[in-house]
Amino acid sequence: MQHSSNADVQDQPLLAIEDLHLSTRSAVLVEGISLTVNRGEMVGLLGESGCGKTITALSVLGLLPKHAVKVSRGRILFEQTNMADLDETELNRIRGNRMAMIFQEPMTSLNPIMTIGAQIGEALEIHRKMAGRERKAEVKRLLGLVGLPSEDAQLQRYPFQLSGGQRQRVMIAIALACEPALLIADEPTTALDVTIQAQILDLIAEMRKRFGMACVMVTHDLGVIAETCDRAVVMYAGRIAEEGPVDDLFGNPIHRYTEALIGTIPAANPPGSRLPAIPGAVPPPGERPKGCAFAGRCNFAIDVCATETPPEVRRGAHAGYCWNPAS
Amino acid sequence: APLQVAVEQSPSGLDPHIVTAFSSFQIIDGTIYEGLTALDNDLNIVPGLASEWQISDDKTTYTFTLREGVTFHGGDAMTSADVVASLNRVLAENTGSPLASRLAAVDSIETPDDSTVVLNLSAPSAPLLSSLTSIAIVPAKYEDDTDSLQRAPDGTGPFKFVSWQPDVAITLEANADYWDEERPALEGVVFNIVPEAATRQVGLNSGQYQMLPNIDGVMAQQFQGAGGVQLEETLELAYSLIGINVSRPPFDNAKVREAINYAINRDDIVAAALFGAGVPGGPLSPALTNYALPLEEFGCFTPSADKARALLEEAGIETPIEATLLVLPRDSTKGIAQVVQQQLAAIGIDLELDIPEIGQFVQNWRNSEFDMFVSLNSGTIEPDDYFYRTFRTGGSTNVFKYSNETLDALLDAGREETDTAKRQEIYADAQRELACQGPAAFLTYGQLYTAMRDNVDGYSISPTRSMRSLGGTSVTE
Amino acid sequence: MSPLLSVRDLVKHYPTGSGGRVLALDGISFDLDAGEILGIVGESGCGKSTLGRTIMRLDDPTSGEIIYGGRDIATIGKRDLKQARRDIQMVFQDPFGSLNPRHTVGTIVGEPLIVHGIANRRERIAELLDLVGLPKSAMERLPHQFSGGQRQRIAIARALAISPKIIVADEAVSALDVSIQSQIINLLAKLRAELGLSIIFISHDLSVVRHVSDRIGVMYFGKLVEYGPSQSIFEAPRHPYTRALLSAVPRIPGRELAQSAVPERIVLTGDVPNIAHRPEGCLFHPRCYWKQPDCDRTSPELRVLEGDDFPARTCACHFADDPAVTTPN
Amino acid sequence: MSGGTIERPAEQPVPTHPARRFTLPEPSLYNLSLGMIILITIVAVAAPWIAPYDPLEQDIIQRLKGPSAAHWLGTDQLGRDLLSRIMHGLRASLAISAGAVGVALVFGSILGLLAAYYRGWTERIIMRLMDVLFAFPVMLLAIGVIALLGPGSFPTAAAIAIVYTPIFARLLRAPALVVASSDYVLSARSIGASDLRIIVFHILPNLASVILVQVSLLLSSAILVEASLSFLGLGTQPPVPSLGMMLSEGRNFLFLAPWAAIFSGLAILIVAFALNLFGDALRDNLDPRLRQS
Amino acid sequence: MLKRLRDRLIDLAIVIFGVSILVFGFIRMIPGDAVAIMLGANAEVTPERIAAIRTRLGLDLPIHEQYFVWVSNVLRGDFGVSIWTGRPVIEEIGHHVWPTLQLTLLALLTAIVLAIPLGILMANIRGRRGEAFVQAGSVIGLTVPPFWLGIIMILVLSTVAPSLQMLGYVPFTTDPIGNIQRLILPAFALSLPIMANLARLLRSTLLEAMQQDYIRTARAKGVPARRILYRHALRNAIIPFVTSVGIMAGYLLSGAIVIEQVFAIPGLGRLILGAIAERNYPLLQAAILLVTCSFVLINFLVDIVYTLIDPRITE
Ligand SMILES: Nc1ncnc2c1ncn2[C@@H]1O[C@H](COP(=O)(O)OP(=O)(O)OP(=O)(O)O)[C@@H](O)[C@H]1O
Ligand SMILES: Nc1ncnc2c1ncn2[C@@H]1O[C@H](COP(=O)(O)OP(=O)(O)OP(=O)(O)O)[C@@H](O)[C@H]1O
Ligand SMILES: [Mg+2]
Ligand SMILES: [Mg+2]
Repeated sequence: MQHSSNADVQDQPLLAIEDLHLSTRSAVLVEGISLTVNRGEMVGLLGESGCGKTITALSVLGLLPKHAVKVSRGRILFEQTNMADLDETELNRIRGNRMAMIFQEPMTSLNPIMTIGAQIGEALEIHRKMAGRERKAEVKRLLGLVGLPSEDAQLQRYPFQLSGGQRQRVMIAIALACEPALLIADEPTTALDVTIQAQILDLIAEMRKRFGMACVMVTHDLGVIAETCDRAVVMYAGRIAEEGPVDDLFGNPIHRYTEALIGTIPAANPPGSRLPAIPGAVPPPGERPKGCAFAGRCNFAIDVCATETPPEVRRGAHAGYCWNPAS
Repeated sequence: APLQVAVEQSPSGLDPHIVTAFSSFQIIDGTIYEGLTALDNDLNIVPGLASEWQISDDKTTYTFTLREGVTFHGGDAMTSADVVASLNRVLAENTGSPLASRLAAVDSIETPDDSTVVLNLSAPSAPLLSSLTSIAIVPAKYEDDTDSLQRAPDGTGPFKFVSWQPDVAITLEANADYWDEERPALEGVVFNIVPEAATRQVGLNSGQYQMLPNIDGVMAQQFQGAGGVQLEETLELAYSLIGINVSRPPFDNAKVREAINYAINRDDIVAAALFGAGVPGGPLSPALTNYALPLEEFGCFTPSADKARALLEEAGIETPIEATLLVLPRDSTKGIAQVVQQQLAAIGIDLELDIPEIGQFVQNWRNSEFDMFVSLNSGTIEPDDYFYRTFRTGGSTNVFKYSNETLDALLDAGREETDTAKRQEIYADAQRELACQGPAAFLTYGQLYTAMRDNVDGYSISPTRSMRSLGGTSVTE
Repeated sequence: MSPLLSVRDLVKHYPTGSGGRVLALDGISFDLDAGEILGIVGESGCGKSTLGRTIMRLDDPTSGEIIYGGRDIATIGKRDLKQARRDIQMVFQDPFGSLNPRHTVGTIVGEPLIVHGIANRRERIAELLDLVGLPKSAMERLPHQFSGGQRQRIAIARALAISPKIIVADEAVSALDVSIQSQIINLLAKLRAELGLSIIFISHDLSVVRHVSDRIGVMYFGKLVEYGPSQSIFEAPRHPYTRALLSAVPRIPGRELAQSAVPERIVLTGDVPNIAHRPEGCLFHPRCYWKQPDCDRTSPELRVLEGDDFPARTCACHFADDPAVTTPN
Repeated sequence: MSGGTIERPAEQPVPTHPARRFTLPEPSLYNLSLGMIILITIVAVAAPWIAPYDPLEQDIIQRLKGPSAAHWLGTDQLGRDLLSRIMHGLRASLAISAGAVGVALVFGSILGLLAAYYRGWTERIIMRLMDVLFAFPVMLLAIGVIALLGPGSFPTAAAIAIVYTPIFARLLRAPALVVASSDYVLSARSIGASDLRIIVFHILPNLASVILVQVSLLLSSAILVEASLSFLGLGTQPPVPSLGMMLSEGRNFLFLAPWAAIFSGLAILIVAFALNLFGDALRDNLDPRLRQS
Repeated sequence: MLKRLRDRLIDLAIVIFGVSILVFGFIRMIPGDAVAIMLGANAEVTPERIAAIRTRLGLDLPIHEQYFVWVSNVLRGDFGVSIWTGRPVIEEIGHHVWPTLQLTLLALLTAIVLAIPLGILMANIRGRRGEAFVQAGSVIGLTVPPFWLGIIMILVLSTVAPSLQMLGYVPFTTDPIGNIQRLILPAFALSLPIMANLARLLRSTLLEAMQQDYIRTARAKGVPARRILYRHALRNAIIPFVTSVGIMAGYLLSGAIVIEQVFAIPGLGRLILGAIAERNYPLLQAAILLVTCSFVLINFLVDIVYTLIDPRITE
């Protein structure tokens, strides 16, 4: 695919997800997600466990589990190319090159019996056709970049010899190897300690600045989004509940779910006080109610919530889907 | 090229004075080793290494004249000293030879010169000449050596031992210095050891093997009609029998034993267990035409369940009788056991089959730990050799614990009697004594076969399983 | 008033495969009062779970005392232990792993009753389920039919079955979604209020610990580095590690109640220590932003700080008194 | 209405994972094997009633006859009906295998569980003992045991049981270790449950699927071991037929009446096949947590 | 690493010691007396003669003394002589080791060489049509009794190619072609279950490896599917494969005992069966000790190899 510096193209969003539906044989997992990511932008994707964040991210790279989950409607445009039109070889040319991903589990996401040097070098070998000394030098440079020691001996280490934070750095080095235009980080810090989390988030922010890449930060942690992203999308039960600039989103949420979610954070409540809680649990795919999926748990639900799909409530760049929006 | 023979079992050793198993015997007897006397295929005693012999009038002195120009495979000439050494070797305690009893009558041995051997007996012994057929003459230097010959036999026969690869093959080559004018036509013989029957069969069919010696009826039948294979057959001396422990009631009762005999249908056994290849037989093999009585002489050989039941009733024995039948773990005896089990069940004798592993069988058998047993024994051409130790009171293999004064007297007489007609008389009486009320139900004598490729000539099968006629065998291309 | 539970100088070694040993607990001391919630925070692998397990005597301590009801749990025999366990119960982190997947909820909640020979089981189980906010009908179901939050309630119900005095909650909310987390936190707070339970609340999430705890212990690599009333630790953290922890908590602009005690983010460098290289001197010094020459030689003791506004607090840093610590360079 | 209330009873329990326990991805093979096993079991159990002939009844005239309307699979050397013998042989073979595997299961799992639960010296001693037994190739150990006890059904079963005990012990130890260190075992200990209660009530049931799979796989291989031993003339002894013994007998007249050897061999194959397939299908559906270990 | 090695060596010594006791005890407990069997059913046997032979063979000592005599001799490399032929046991075993070794190695090699592509194929066919067939086929391969297969193969081949020389055994040194020709059928019959077993193992470990997170990472890197299979999944999946090859050694020896019987191969299996029947204690003890110890050793070596190929264990 050709990659032009034409201003017109530069104005186009880097990634556009349009009305994406993902489903298994028996259930719809993700229903009508639309999302755009501009060049250099950091977008947060927020939602509870099981709401479909990971599979949405995977679908962007064409990495959905084979035979299990399919794109049933909608499309994904990356640099104006419809990903659905590409075959596996063409996808491979994009993956790891123009677009890269970091996964949630640093402990298992690296091949346990390959040295980290080989794992970082692989992307260079495939996309940059680098070999030998050149590749080695580049791998060392990348290691240095992510703050890992970059002596020769380090290249020969295996993942099991590294701590979780170090492994996540290796993952980042792999993702950055070919200076992608888009980085998708799927909960890159949930498995890590807070102090390490801070390091990793810092690192991602710094890399983004340095390479000017766009980034989708997938997480369930409001704080992470608030600290790192420009814009965020809140998902609930496979749908978008609300999206907008982070300040608006947290300052004046539209959707009652976002509002309740922010309310439950201990730090936002006086110590020892009773935390506002959201009763019940997220309905699993296949058992989602008709109207608003949150209606059953919402303290502000009105009759129509349970039957009709909620309308868009828009406040500038900030939009939510709610029948009874917070003011 | 040597003749490729396939045999079932690996011999356990090749020392002619020690080994007892057929697997050893058929390889060495008449091929590597020879005795002073020999048997032809009609079981007549003919000169072996002794070209002639004289018997004194009192029948206690035998003078043998040795053949001229006989050399051992090792190169030494055979002399009377070798003969004496061989006989002494058999008698020596240290050798542990099972043949020792066959020389029990020998009192002293003299060697007037290199080519004469004189045996002085303590009493006349009718079986001596036939016993000598099975006593191989080995070089004198082995007299005190019980190890060497087991691995590397050294005899006078038409074939020389070349090599023994355990569980693979034993290779013999023609003895170019053989004393007989007629030297072996074969270049040699390879005894391939092939345990699996089907494999031997396929091997003969494909021509990889040229001869399967001494096979039973089941296998022989599978060659019938097969192209390129010829069969030789003979009735064999080996016999199957049901032994009965007469020390255990109710089998101490002769009527019970007779009832068992009546209950058994020997024709069915031949048909089922021997696949039709064999004949019913009494105490002696029908192959011993001189001695064996026709079966009509034995009333109990006509099966009759009614008679059997009547006999049991007469004996006052309550049925069902429960007993255990110890079975020699071989296919044919297992078959016989099953048929007999069914036949005896009909008259109320419930047999439980106990089929132990061979070592256990021998042990139980030797210690008389059985109610009944069924086994397959090798026969001999000399009735005394078999009857005396087996059925005489206190006989060394009288595991039945049988004791019959009449029979004892007959057997003692038979041993010393050298007149053939009288001997026939004596052994006829002995057979009558044993047939129906003896400690055993004599069952069958199998037909023995040798299967060969069509181009094998001049081989004739012997009832003793000896393969001595290999000396005169040739292969046409 | 003497404390309900006193832990004194608790040490726990684990042997490692290669003949060495892990110092999972390296001399921990604290008190737990009746009706108190004590929060324990610290990084992964610092020994929090080991502390919980050792107090329960699920692991035997290497040395030290655990005084409860005038007796040392660390050394009592089997029979007494069973008795002691009636008073101390545990709730585990993983709501999926801590319930036997093959037993019904009724069986799970009722098991302590059977083990301790308590009658009227059905009624008690129903009562317990009600207490944790589950319907009676849950009794007949298997754990996999419940959501994470519901399972954690079941686990709590079981822990409550034999009316313990103390509950050790080891990361009891960490595996739960934010929205569910608060349900459980509220439940624990309610139980403390209604039943007068004491709770040892173990978590790696400072904001959660702060919310529920009366007192807090901050652990680092098997040791307590700062220990005191919750308020003191949040309003004026003195140990550099506590400060770093506090600063690393992501904040939501406009939603903070009070100005954070550590406004600037302190990003620690270096890695969490491990058994392979256990540092000399102060365990934290390799990562400390305020490292002084002496730190890699002498190991600081937990001590009361001079002129501290919170006299009940102790801290293990040579320089905790120095106001400069609070301003990272 | 204020913020959410925890007092409000939670709604209906919600399945958190789509039903994953015992869903069968390949129903066809699973059903096939299950069907076969049921059929085989019925035939084996009901053999005395449904077999067309008495398996021991000899009919010398009818010996070595090929398949016919009267004898579907033909007759053997003593004129016994092969179909009936195979049915009874199945019974004997299955009884031997099931007995052997059953005994091995009991001893093996006791040892494996003790080793996993108590660790330390208990584990070392048990596992070294098992290693010693395990050092013998199956057939060799079985032949040894039979040499000791003499050939026959019981010694065969005993031999197989001894051979399989270490297999069970080793196999169960690993998942038992996982279960023994699980939080629910920990919590059972924390309420003061006795060791016996924990082993029997908590650990064992969670190994059920591992056990079930292994039982079916070992049953399958026990059938083969029995057949091998009988083939060598060391297993079941006449007159009671077992599949291996029939095959062993049948090969003596392979060229006269090949059906005896072929059908009994096929019967062995089918039984072993069904059991193995079943074990496979079960294993594919094992509790995923246990599969990781 | 060194400690692991040391621990394994200690365990190894304990196991081999246990094995030696078991072998010895087992064999002595077998009923039936060597001497009685040696003298056969037709022999004239006097108790004195039996006693004399027992003394010569050292069978009159108490059992533990016999064990110590045996062990101390074995440790000095003296395994005694065969009761029947008087040949040194080592020599007898030496003759029989090669055919078995050749047979099992050939079978193992065949199994491995065929199992790897088969396993990959089976993993690839997952979820597609035909999977059931391949699966069922692999189970048949696993459950077909090798001896039965051997007989059927002999039967079929004897009609299809009757003149093929495929029975018995000739040493490789005498006739290399004849040697291989004769070993191919038995090796195949022997290898089939192992091949099926290994292929199935590889399939499941491959499928499992393909599910792992690191495969997703590789795909996200843009690594082509083939390379993922070979570089990432297979290399991980091969580790359990290697371990189970050690276990297979046991199956192989078990199978060889029967297969040697069918194909008339003069190997250890035949030696052992013969020695049991003859109660040839010294021979039997040495042979079984050899087999078990080599089995234990193989597994020890496999463990070492495992340590070498899996970097995680080295620590
Ligand atoms: N391979 C699959 N087959 C069927 N359903 C799947 C599959 N993968 C995921 N799902 C379902 O899709 C839904 C969304 O899963 P996803 O992993 O995207 O959630 P998530 O938001 O990333 O959650 P978490 O925060 O736990 O990572 C879940 O209900 C999950 O059960
Ligand atoms: N059974 C054990 N054997 C050996 N080492 C152990 C054992 N249990 C824990 N450890 C070690 O002890 C240390 C403390 O472990 P512990 O589980 O208490 O930490 P933690 O603070 O609970 O961590 P996490 O937050 O990850 O749960 C760790 O280094 C761990 O590896
Ligand atoms: Mg996810
Ligand atoms: Mg923990």
